[in-house]
Amino acid sequence: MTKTMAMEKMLNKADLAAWMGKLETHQLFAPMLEDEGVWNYAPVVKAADVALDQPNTVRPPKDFVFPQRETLYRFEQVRGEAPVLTETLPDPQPSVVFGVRPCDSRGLVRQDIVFTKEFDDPYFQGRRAKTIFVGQACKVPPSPNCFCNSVGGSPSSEDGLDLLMTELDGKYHVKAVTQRGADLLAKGGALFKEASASDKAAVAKAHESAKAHPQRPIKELGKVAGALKQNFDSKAWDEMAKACIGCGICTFLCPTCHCFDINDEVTCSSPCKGERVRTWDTCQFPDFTMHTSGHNPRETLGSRLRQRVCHKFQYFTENHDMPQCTGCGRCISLCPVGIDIVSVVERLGQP
Amino acid sequence: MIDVAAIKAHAKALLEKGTVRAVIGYRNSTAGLLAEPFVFTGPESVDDLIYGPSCVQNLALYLVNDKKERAHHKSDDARPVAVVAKGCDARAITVLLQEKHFLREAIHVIGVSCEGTGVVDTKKLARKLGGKHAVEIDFDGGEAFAVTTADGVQSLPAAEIMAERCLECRGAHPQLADIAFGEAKTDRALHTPFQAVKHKMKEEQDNRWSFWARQFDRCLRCYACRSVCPMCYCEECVVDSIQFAVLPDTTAEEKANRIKWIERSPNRSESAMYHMVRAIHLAGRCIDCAECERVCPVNIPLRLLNTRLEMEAFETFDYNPGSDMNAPTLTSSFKDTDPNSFIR
Amino acid sequence: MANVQETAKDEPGFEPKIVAFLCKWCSSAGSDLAGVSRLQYPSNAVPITIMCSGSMSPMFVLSAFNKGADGVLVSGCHPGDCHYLKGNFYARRKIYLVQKLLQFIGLENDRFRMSWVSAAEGVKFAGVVDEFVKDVKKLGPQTRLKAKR
Amino acid sequence: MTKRTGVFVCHCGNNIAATVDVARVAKEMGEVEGVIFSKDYVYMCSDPGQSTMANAIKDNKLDSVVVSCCSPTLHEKTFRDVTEEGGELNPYRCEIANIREQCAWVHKEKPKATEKALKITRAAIKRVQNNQSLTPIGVPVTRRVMVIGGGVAGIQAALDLANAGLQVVLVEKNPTVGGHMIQLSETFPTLDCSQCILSPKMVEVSKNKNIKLLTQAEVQEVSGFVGNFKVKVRQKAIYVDPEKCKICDDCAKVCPTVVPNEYDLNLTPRRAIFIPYAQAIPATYTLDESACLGLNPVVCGKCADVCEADAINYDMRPKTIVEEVGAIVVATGFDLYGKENLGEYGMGKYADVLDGLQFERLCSASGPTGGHVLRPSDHKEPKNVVFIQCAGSRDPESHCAYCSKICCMYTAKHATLYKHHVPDGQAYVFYIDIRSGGKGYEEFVQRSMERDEVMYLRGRVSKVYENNGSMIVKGVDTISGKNVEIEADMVVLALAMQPSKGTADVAKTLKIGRDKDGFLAEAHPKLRPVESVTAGIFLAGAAQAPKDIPETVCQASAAASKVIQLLSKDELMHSPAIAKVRLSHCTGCEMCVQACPYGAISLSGPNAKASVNDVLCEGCGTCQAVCLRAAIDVKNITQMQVHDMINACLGV
Repeated sequence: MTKTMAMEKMLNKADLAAWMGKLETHQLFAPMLEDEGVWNYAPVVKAADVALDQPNTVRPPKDFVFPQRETLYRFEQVRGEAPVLTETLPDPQPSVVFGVRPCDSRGLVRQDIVFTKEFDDPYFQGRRAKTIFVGQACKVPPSPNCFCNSVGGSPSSEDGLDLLMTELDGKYHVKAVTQRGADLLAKGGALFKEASASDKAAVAKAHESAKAHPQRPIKELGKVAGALKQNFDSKAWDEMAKACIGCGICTFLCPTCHCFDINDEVTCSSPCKGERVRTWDTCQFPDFTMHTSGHNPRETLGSRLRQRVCHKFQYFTENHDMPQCTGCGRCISLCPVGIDIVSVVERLGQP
Repeated sequence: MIDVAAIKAHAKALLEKGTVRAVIGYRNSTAGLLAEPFVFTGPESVDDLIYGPSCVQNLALYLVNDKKERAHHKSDDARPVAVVAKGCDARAITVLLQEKHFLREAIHVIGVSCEGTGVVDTKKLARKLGGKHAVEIDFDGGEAFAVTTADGVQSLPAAEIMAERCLECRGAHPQLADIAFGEAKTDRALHTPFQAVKHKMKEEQDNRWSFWARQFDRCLRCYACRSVCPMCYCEECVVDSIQFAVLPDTTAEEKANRIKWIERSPNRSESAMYHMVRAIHLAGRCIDCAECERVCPVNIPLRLLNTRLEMEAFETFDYNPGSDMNAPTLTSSFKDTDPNSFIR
Repeated sequence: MANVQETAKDEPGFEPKIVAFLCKWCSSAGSDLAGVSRLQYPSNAVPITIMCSGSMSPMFVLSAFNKGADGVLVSGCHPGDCHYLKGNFYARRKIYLVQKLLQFIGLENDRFRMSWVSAAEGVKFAGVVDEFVKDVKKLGPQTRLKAKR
Repeated sequence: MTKRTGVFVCHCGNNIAATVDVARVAKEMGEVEGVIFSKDYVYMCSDPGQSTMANAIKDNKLDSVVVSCCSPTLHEKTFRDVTEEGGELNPYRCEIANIREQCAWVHKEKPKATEKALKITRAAIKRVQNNQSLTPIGVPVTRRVMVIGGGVAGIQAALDLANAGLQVVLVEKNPTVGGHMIQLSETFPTLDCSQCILSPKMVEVSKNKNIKLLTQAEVQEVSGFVGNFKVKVRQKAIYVDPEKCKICDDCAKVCPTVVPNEYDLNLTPRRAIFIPYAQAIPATYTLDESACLGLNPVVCGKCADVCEADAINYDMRPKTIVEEVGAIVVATGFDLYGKENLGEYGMGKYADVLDGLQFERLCSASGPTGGHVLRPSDHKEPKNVVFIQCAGSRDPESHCAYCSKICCMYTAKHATLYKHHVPDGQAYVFYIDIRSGGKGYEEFVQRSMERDEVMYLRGRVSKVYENNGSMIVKGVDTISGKNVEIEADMVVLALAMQPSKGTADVAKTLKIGRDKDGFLAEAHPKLRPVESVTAGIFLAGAAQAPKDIPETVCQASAAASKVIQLLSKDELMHSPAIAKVRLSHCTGCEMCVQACPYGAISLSGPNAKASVNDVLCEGCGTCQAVCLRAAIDVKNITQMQVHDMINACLGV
């Protein structure tokens, strides 16, 4: 998204609902409590109920641009005739997603690279163009397993966002990062006051203090890729993966993971009719790399753990000059058996 | 109280003498409060072995994984493997033995009695602590857990933060064990088994459907429930999207002829199929370790679903999974007196 | 497609789609006898002859509902009359469990039914189908487990 | 999956075509993936129909065939033979879609029936496209036969089989063979003496080296399958050694217990040790355990004391005998309809109301009255005898719905015999219809009316009651339209025939079906009237349906010839549609091993995976449903095929 000159405004917390009320051209989403301990993005039904300082969502916001299931096209073939393919490019209603944590928005930056840089994915781009992400700077790490600082981010990073909101004593400091963020801000009209110098100073201070909270450390980020490359054949991978159960939690819930599988869902066999569908897949499933021959190059849990860690900290860094991990800590907190990517990197990703 | 030092000493002795290949147990995790399953292979590594209320995982799973790994590495070390087993873990091992997944002599069961202890439910604990973050948890006598937070150590009544399945456990003392630790305490207050299922059954059917539909809608299909289940040891699961179990003599025809019972799409109907197939396939095999429910990142009450048929097994067919490794399984047996009136 | 979860029941002209799994030796033969006797019953139930009710995998039931069946009927030999000695006893236990599970997740009770129909019970077969079709009609289309297609 | 499927839709004249739009079925099936040939034809099973099919298979190089027609029980074999012989294609590449019994005949509305026929046919196509070519498995056969029941049917079957060189085990529940026929006096329409024609056959049974006779024996358990049955028979202890017994009657003379003799329909007494009648086979006395004072020399022991041959042994115990046989003939016969059900006719209330068999004994020279027709109550000669036909038959409301078939004839015989015994007496017959189809039958009835002046009254009897010491039969003569009251000295009821009491148990043990009236069910009412639905088990005699002696003998010989045909080869062909294990998926959990009804699965190989015994497996698929890993399937009805059929039925 094109950056524009910084526009910084102040909004009374109480006026958040009023601002939302002026955004009727967009569908609004915000984190809602879905079940005990489970926050997830849901459509805003009552703006007054929206609270933006809750723990992070279980599902990252990547769903909005890379949904778990995407129909690529529909097919139909009458016998003896050529198959007819119907495009199903997404045309979603424009939407605004509130409460996006900076780690997750940095995840979107990585999704952008995958789906735009070398290959144009019209499904992703179609959704990305219609979705505005409003960030929520963290005051304290929302999880004990946060480590955004350690992977080049910060609790107030603007990467990937259209707007960044920072809570300051009953008020939000709202900064437009992109033009469409600024346009969204403009819709609030008089609800917003220009941020004063003292407001700006307060925000800078809040950002500083958030960054100062202790987080899980990775000592030398710059040397991780090289170290992992060195340790590719280490026996420690198998040892560290002993507890791994091979589920898809770490990757499905990762804001940067983007692997998918493509299947044909046949809804009628004659005439042959159905949809070609893309669904999330994960390198942690044993069938991810299964060959038709029966050979599986990543049959063991250790080799799959290595793939996950190396992709994030070595291969992606080598290709795009940034780690693919943004330090949200989901894979650590939600792992059923306590596999800890920070410990793994500490052990095998340090010189 | 469980004498952790005695468990450690036993494990150490086993590894020193070389009578077992490895000891599957628990150690502290860097990721949070709960323990991490670990495979101890050297006597010195056993220093890290722990046992406490944080040891929630069912280690029977690691026997299954161990078998897979040994097959992969074509290991020929024929020595048994030792495993720390709570009551539920031991029941799971019994079912696996009943299904001939291992030979009895290939496993050395280090039984740990949960009578008087049980393990923690982190959600209950979080509720109890109201925002404070627990960093450590241990037994505090037979009735309480000692919980450490930033504010220090506090003792909480075990019954209030214990996992629901532990409160309803019908076999807290491992029946299958080569050696057992912990006291046999029989006056432990138990909840009535299957109370959640029975409560749910009283609801109107339409409401029950709304409830489950919401759960199936939320399912991520991360398959953590399947992956954590010691009974889900099939070479290939019904939800896998490709022919997975392949032998050198598997024909191209067989590979091509995979039945797609369930689509990979994470929507209501497909997730409902997935969870129901799992429930049906667990009938008479689920030993209520409730790991599926614990690991679900979106809190789908899978224990509620899977214990529904366990209730039938127990109450209708007088079948108690994990109690007899020599009995025929629930669905490969029948009685003349099985219910018949539901049939027209 | 829109979620058709809560369609109004008792749709006029609703013709339920029913799959009837019949064991080859009793129920399919009983159904043949109904034919030979020219008994009339609704055409909604499409028969699939399987070797024995004992070969009735729960997957068949779940899959039929997933593929849009409004009702599923399983019919076998009376207890003790199984051509394969005891296949129907295994079926009885398994089908009981499947039925309990379906009811628990909230599928309407009348959508899944089992019956014993012997080779001599043409009249009973016609009656079972007739009654089942009537009961399923009352429930309207099955939307709960049906895949959106 | 096959790529060149052919579909043949039969009109069955108008049987299918009247309700199913067969042309539409043929047209739409032609559009199904993989179908390259589709045709409807008026009679597929006719010669031209069959050659159309054979030629189409060859000309179009079809690799799979569906015939949409009647039930596979009728013509699956026909069309598979055509596929193999005419079409030169493996017969298992042919499947039947039943659109007649399960569709056209049970629905009226053409569009709906057609829709259903489309689904049924499509499902069959989906199935056949994944069928494999199979070859039947040869199984060695046991060239021995068991015949259950020693009445005339069993005797005839046993003799035919034995004379063809097969070993026969004849199992009879009673102490003697002969069944009900040996109780008869004369037989219609020739009036030859029943004992005179049956006794030689009974003797032949006892003399024939190929026949092993087990009397007082009952079948307990059957396992195995066609060609290789294992039958457990329990034989009661008879306490008399038949080899030693000289039939001198000394034992019976001293026996203190007297009980009614069931062989004379309880019209005479017998002792606890007895011979049912002089010609009994085996020719031996037998001790009735239930009547004996205690099988204990301390209590009685008189018979043993008096027996010079030392044939009596109280220590005999029941035996369980296991017989291995290749085929079984079931000839368990009939019993008369329970008299207790016919109170309105005074049965059981008045001594002189008799059933047909009792009347036979009264006429018999060896019977209780030495061949004179005398009333049981006062041993006087009855002058007015009323015969009531259809006593219990043809009465769907309160008794049996079916016609017992032989009563018209035997009543005419009874009336004739009565007139021969009591020329000045009057015989009345109440009837509904006279059914006298059969060689010489109608003439026989006419003779009884004309020469013997039997009075035939068309109508039902409402009741038999007593008035001033005499029996009154109250009925209606529908021809004259008048109520009739006859003062009768004797009333004879032509009771309905029903399957013998043991038939239900035998059917259950053998796993063969029974019809709604309890008679044994034949595999096909017209084309396979002597076969049960279970391969290797055959039916003969009145256990299958009411029938007279010539018909019974016919069926017995027919069953015997079926068995001879079956056992004429050294090997039987076992169906190859059996279970197959997918070793890649099997984990060796043993659930299939536990569930298999035939013990056909065991664990084997280095990884202890399931392995199916091809000969023991019957292809029921119980294993398939208990396997959690989809590691076992029955060939040609795999889970994959059922899955595809479900989709076809639901239009997916």
